[in-house]
Amino acid sequence: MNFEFSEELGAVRAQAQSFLRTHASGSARRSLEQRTGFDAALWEQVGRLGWLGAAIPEAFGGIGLGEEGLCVIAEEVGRSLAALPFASSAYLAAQAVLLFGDAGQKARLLPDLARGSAIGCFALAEGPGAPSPEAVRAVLAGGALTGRKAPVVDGGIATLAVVAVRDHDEVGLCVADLSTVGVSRDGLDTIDPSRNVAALSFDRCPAEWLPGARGWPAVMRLLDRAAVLFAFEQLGGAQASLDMARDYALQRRAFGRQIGSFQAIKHKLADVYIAIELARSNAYYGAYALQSAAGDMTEAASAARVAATHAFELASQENLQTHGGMGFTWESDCHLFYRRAKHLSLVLGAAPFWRDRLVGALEFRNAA
Amino acid sequence: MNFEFSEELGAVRAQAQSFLRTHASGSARRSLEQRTGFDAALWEQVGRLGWLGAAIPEAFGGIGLGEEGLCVIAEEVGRSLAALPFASSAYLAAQAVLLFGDAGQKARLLPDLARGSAIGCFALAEGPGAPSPEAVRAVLAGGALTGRKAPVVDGGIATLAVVAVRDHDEVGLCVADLSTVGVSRDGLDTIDPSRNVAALSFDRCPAEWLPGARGWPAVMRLLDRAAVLFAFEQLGGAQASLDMARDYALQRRAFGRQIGSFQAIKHKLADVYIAIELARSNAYYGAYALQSAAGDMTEAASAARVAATHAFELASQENLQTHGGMGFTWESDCHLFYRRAKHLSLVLGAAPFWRDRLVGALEFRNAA
Amino acid sequence: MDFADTPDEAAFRAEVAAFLKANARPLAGGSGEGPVDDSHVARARAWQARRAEAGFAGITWPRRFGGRGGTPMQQVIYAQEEAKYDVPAHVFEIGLGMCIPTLMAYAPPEVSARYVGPALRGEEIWCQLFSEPGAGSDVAGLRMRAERDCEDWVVNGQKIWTSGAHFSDFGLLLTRTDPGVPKHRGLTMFFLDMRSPGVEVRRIRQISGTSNFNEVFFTDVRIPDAQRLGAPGEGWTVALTTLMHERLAIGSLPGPDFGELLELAKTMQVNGQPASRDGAVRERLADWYVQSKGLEYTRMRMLTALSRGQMPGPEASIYKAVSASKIQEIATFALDLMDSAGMVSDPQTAPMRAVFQEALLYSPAGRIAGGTDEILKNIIAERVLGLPGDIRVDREAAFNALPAS
Amino acid sequence: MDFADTPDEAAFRAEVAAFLKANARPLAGGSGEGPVDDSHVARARAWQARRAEAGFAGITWPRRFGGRGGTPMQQVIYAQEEAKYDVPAHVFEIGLGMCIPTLMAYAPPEVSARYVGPALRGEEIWCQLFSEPGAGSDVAGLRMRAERDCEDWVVNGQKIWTSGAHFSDFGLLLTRTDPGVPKHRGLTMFFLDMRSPGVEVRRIRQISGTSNFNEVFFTDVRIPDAQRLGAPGEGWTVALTTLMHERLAIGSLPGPDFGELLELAKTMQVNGQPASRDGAVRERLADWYVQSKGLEYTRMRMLTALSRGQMPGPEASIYKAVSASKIQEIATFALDLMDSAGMVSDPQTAPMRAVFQEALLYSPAGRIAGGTDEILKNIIAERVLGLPGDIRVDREAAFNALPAS
Repeated sequence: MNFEFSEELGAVRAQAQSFLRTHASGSARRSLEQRTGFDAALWEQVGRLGWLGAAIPEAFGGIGLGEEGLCVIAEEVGRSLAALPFASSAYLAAQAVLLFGDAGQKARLLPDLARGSAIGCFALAEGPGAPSPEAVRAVLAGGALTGRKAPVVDGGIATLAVVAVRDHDEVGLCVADLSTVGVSRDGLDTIDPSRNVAALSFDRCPAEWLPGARGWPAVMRLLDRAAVLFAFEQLGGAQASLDMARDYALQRRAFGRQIGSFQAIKHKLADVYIAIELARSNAYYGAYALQSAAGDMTEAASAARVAATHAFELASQENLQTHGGMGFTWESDCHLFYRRAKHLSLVLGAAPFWRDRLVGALEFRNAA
Repeated sequence: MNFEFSEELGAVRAQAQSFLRTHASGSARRSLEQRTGFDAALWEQVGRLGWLGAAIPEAFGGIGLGEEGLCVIAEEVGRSLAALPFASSAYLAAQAVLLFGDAGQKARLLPDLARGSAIGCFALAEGPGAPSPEAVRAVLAGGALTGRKAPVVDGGIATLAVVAVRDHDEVGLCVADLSTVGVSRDGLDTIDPSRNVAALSFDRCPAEWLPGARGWPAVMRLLDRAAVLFAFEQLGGAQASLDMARDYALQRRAFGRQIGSFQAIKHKLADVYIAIELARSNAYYGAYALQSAAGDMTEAASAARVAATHAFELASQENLQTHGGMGFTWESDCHLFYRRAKHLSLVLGAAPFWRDRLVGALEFRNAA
Repeated sequence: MDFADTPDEAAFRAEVAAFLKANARPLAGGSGEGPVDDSHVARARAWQARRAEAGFAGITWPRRFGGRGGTPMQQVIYAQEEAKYDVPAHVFEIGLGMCIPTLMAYAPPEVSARYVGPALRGEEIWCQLFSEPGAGSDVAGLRMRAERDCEDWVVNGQKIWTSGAHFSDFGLLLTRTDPGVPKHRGLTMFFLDMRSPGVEVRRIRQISGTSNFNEVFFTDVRIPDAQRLGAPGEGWTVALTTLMHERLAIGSLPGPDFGELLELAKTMQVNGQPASRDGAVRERLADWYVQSKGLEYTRMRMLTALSRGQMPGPEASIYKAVSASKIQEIATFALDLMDSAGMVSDPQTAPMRAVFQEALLYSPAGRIAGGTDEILKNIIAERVLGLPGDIRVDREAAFNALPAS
Repeated sequence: MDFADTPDEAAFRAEVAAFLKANARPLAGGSGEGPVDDSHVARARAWQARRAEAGFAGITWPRRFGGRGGTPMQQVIYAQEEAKYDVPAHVFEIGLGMCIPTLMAYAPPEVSARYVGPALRGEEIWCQLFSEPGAGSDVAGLRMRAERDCEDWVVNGQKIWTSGAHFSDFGLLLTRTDPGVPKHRGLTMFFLDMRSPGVEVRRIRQISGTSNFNEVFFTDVRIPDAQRLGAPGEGWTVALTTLMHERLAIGSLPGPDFGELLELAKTMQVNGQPASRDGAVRERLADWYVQSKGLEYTRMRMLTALSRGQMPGPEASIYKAVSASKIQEIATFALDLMDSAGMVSDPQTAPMRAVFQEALLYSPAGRIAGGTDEILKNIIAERVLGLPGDIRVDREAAFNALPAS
């Protein structure tokens, strides 16, 4: 029984945690208040540390820590609230190229993504609604991409986009350079202004298929894998929220006692702890499935995603509530976690989508 | 603004409460332990008090208190846990005859139902599943009823049944004398053995249509009206459960204090109180709609039913939980409320059925 | 049962309706209340003057102070009717709802006579200064020091969560005058001119971006002893009068409800059909309908009691206890229905002009301001159900012997 | 990450598997445990003897007492493998899991030598007598009096919730020997022969109809002082040893789970289609799957820690905190899916042999026995998160000065 990250990855975690504690502190607040949606200086450092290439083989400029390595770093990024296009670039764009690109695309695109000189984003949604092939209306025909994608997280700062498109009845993924003519970007106001979100319009813009990603199942395969990585990022945020709430409950006094001595607070935080432990365990199984290519990837990913979404939303809400009046002031960090929790829960299919996907997989397995 | 029962009905309530406190105490436990499913002596007294005819006009042997009068008595019956076929006979069978019977049927059937010398039951279900016209397979053709109905609450002790039947494509209600040939009854074990439940089999048994009750909408009209009355019975049970929990929380000590001084218990019982108040207010509106023939009877009934089901289930569960170890012993009365809460929540369409019905009515109103 | 007025109530309602029809514009969508800027305050003052002139201000107050000497039910009827019109009313809620009633209860008649009229006519606005950074749910734990100096008191410290402090003329101020006795016994109540030297008001920015509250800093502010309300050390008793009036003002909170969610659900898709057909969506719609209607009908039951001459009590706590977290849950669920587009908060782009995104950000404050979820449940448990109070370790010790937070 | 054994673990597992294959029948559906009657107890004794003979009883106990001197991980591996076989194991859980370890920790070696062997070989069964009618969650509030009389102690009072008392040979008994000191300091632990004169055992009937527990009445029961464990007044410390072993034994509770609900949902109809297609049903299936898998994987994380030589702590409280109310919720929801037929509890008639109806009736006990929901959350808050204990008013006062419940 070895259901824990390796000692090597424990060291990676410790290094990431310590680096982010020093360098990412205040990153989300600066990004929020200055409306940059992005901490460019931190991004450069993160690129130099190799994190963006954690799951990219060394042959393509990565450091080859594997998917479990990326999970560990994702959790720390989530804990720190760093305002980075980390998920868009490392969990989605780079993974898409790695999974579905041909040799030329990998060699051309991955090294820049690994070092951070390229920033990837993932353009799937075209307005409200859960991911579905019918909702993909952008067209790639004859090497020209036309359509409007919104919202695209980090769409305003990315250099390349992996885009869900259709060619007649077939849906798949293509990759487009965002510096070419025909691309226009409009920033979108969102519930978490510490993160960049944009609408991307493509007007006969040059783009190329990722050859392995033709058909909706390939898109879903990418989503499943990314869901595990998002779950770790959410888990880190949830744990940080609980830690913050517990520290405040120990420090703050009312009625002559620490507020953490009231059962209303104690049981609230116990509920949060339980949600986080269930999420952590599901995320661990997701990491195992990701690394080992287990047969139940969809169940593993869906369960990790559903549990992590619940944990971070609950933890950030109740952290704010535990802080009382200070919790809803702009100056407190409570809202940074609260905003990020909802942002991350929406970014890749919300909880209802993943619950439905999970039960679908269980029905299929049960019937098979 | 006069959203409260009249003083006259306040007096009816006080009388009912005091009578039941004296005469119904232990009724449910005796019925449970002796497996009679029914307190025959109490039934006779209740008949003499006129309660069964509360909503029956004086012309048909009732006392003409109106629907609001029956609501008030229903709440007290619920509070007392009395083991009576009160709901089956007064909310369902008598109401069906009153609403849908012809003059001859009313004159023949209602006086006995009003004085309790007849006991009515309502036979709708034919196995698992929510009420629906498709689920009605029993046939009434040429005055002969054939089919099997289960579960039928009070089916083992009733003298007449109002039965949902079909004649080709048309579904409706008929009335059958249960003492005739062709009727067989099998007792069913249930989660609340203090109440009688049976399967009724009809084999070419004589029965007659209730002429006003042809078509599924008539059946649903009966259900809507009965739902309000059930809501009051559930409300009474919920309030009794909360009172019992509060009294125990004041009396029982642990760690040197009344357990009611722990926030875990205080907030639990506050949640129960809130559920009950929301249920009470929805039930009141149901009573108003019932009496005034308001246009939104379906919304009123569904909301009253959903709220009351939630309140009694929660109150009885948390009453048991508040009692700790004693709560799950046979000797404690906690389980009598817990069983009855689930029995009442299932007897006339469970909560999912009523939620769906409520939203359907809202959509219709919203679209109209 | 019915929802009809008594003949007296009906006559009063007709009188109110005639006044409003002649003096205000009916609401045309929206709350009718814009941001609370200077021009809003000026409009509010003008409207209050008009109300007072017509005899609809201070409806329940004694005639000798310029009130109408009416019933609480008349107050409710006026509010019901006024809510149909586009008038700026909230600016005076705290002053007229809480501060002036406290003044009338504790000030000498000649002092009340000086202040009640101007407040009633909208000439002077009042705010309430109780909470402090270290004293929120536990108001009696406040630290603001008032020390006697000849005929004045000298006040130093900080208040917080003071609604309307930046446009108020006077304030009701709770201070600690004796830290050497147990916490509830060392408090004293004053009122003061908010333009007194040493008073500094700063707006608090909330996460929703708005600023409904202020911090107020006191540096050597001098208050004449004549502006004391109640005896020194009796401030907690005086404050309870104020807080009792606060509780009566608690209602359900504004925000999106099942109706808005139903509207959204008809336009969103789940598995290729309208979300309103999805079982999980329908379950929530039903439960939120039941909650909302339950609160609405509970209010009618309380109004019935009021109409019969009874006073509503702590039961009113259930409004906020239910609706605050409901709004947060509805907002969260609605964003999930939109999926990734739910993050977009631009009213031009987001479904239904971003009501759900806005609610996500303002709803957390609803679970805290005016009594946290936890405090409301304690009130219900203790004051409605009669369960024991929490064990108190701070009742008997001298305030300055308690550990600071 | 992987779920593989270490080489040592794999070798031990193979050894266990070989023993079981040779000596027991594989499980063929059901839990394999019938009602605990005399014949069941006899079979359990026989199986325990066989295990002991093969060296698989007392796996973690010292060799000098007849144990194997193995690791906690070996204990877990044995339990995992044994769970695949139809063997009667539960009868010995309390005795071998809690009572004998306490005895080994506190009794003189010669006393342990007398009792450990027979317990290990299934010749003597032990039960634990701590809880009382007035001392459930608050075990230290027990009142059972033990008074010194020459070389004996004379015990009077009542215990309750004593699993297996009716077939036990010995019991571990916590008593109050000094009511004049604070509650935790006046307790003393003994063990006794359950056939001692004056001991009377009565079964408790639960609402589910079964009787898993007993009341035990003590009337002038004499216990030799030689059967005292620990010093007089030190009983609470001894009891903590026992209770620590109890916590390690807590697992998730048996009962219907998402799998059973999925099976049911495929056969029930909602709006003319299988209930498993309904959004509200799917939402619950998903959430319960996530909870169950979360607990299962949490156990794997704890086993990993155990395998690396760490001991699991109070975190294990989350199993019962989650699964007890989950079973009640699943049962309630499943009955609603059946609608009125959900009330029928006859296994011949009810869907899936009435597993859900049965669960409705036994699940409330799961939220109470072995630690209430509320106590488990207190444990998590205090012992995992490090939040302060509840305010205690009973710590320092003499026990007999506390109000009785």
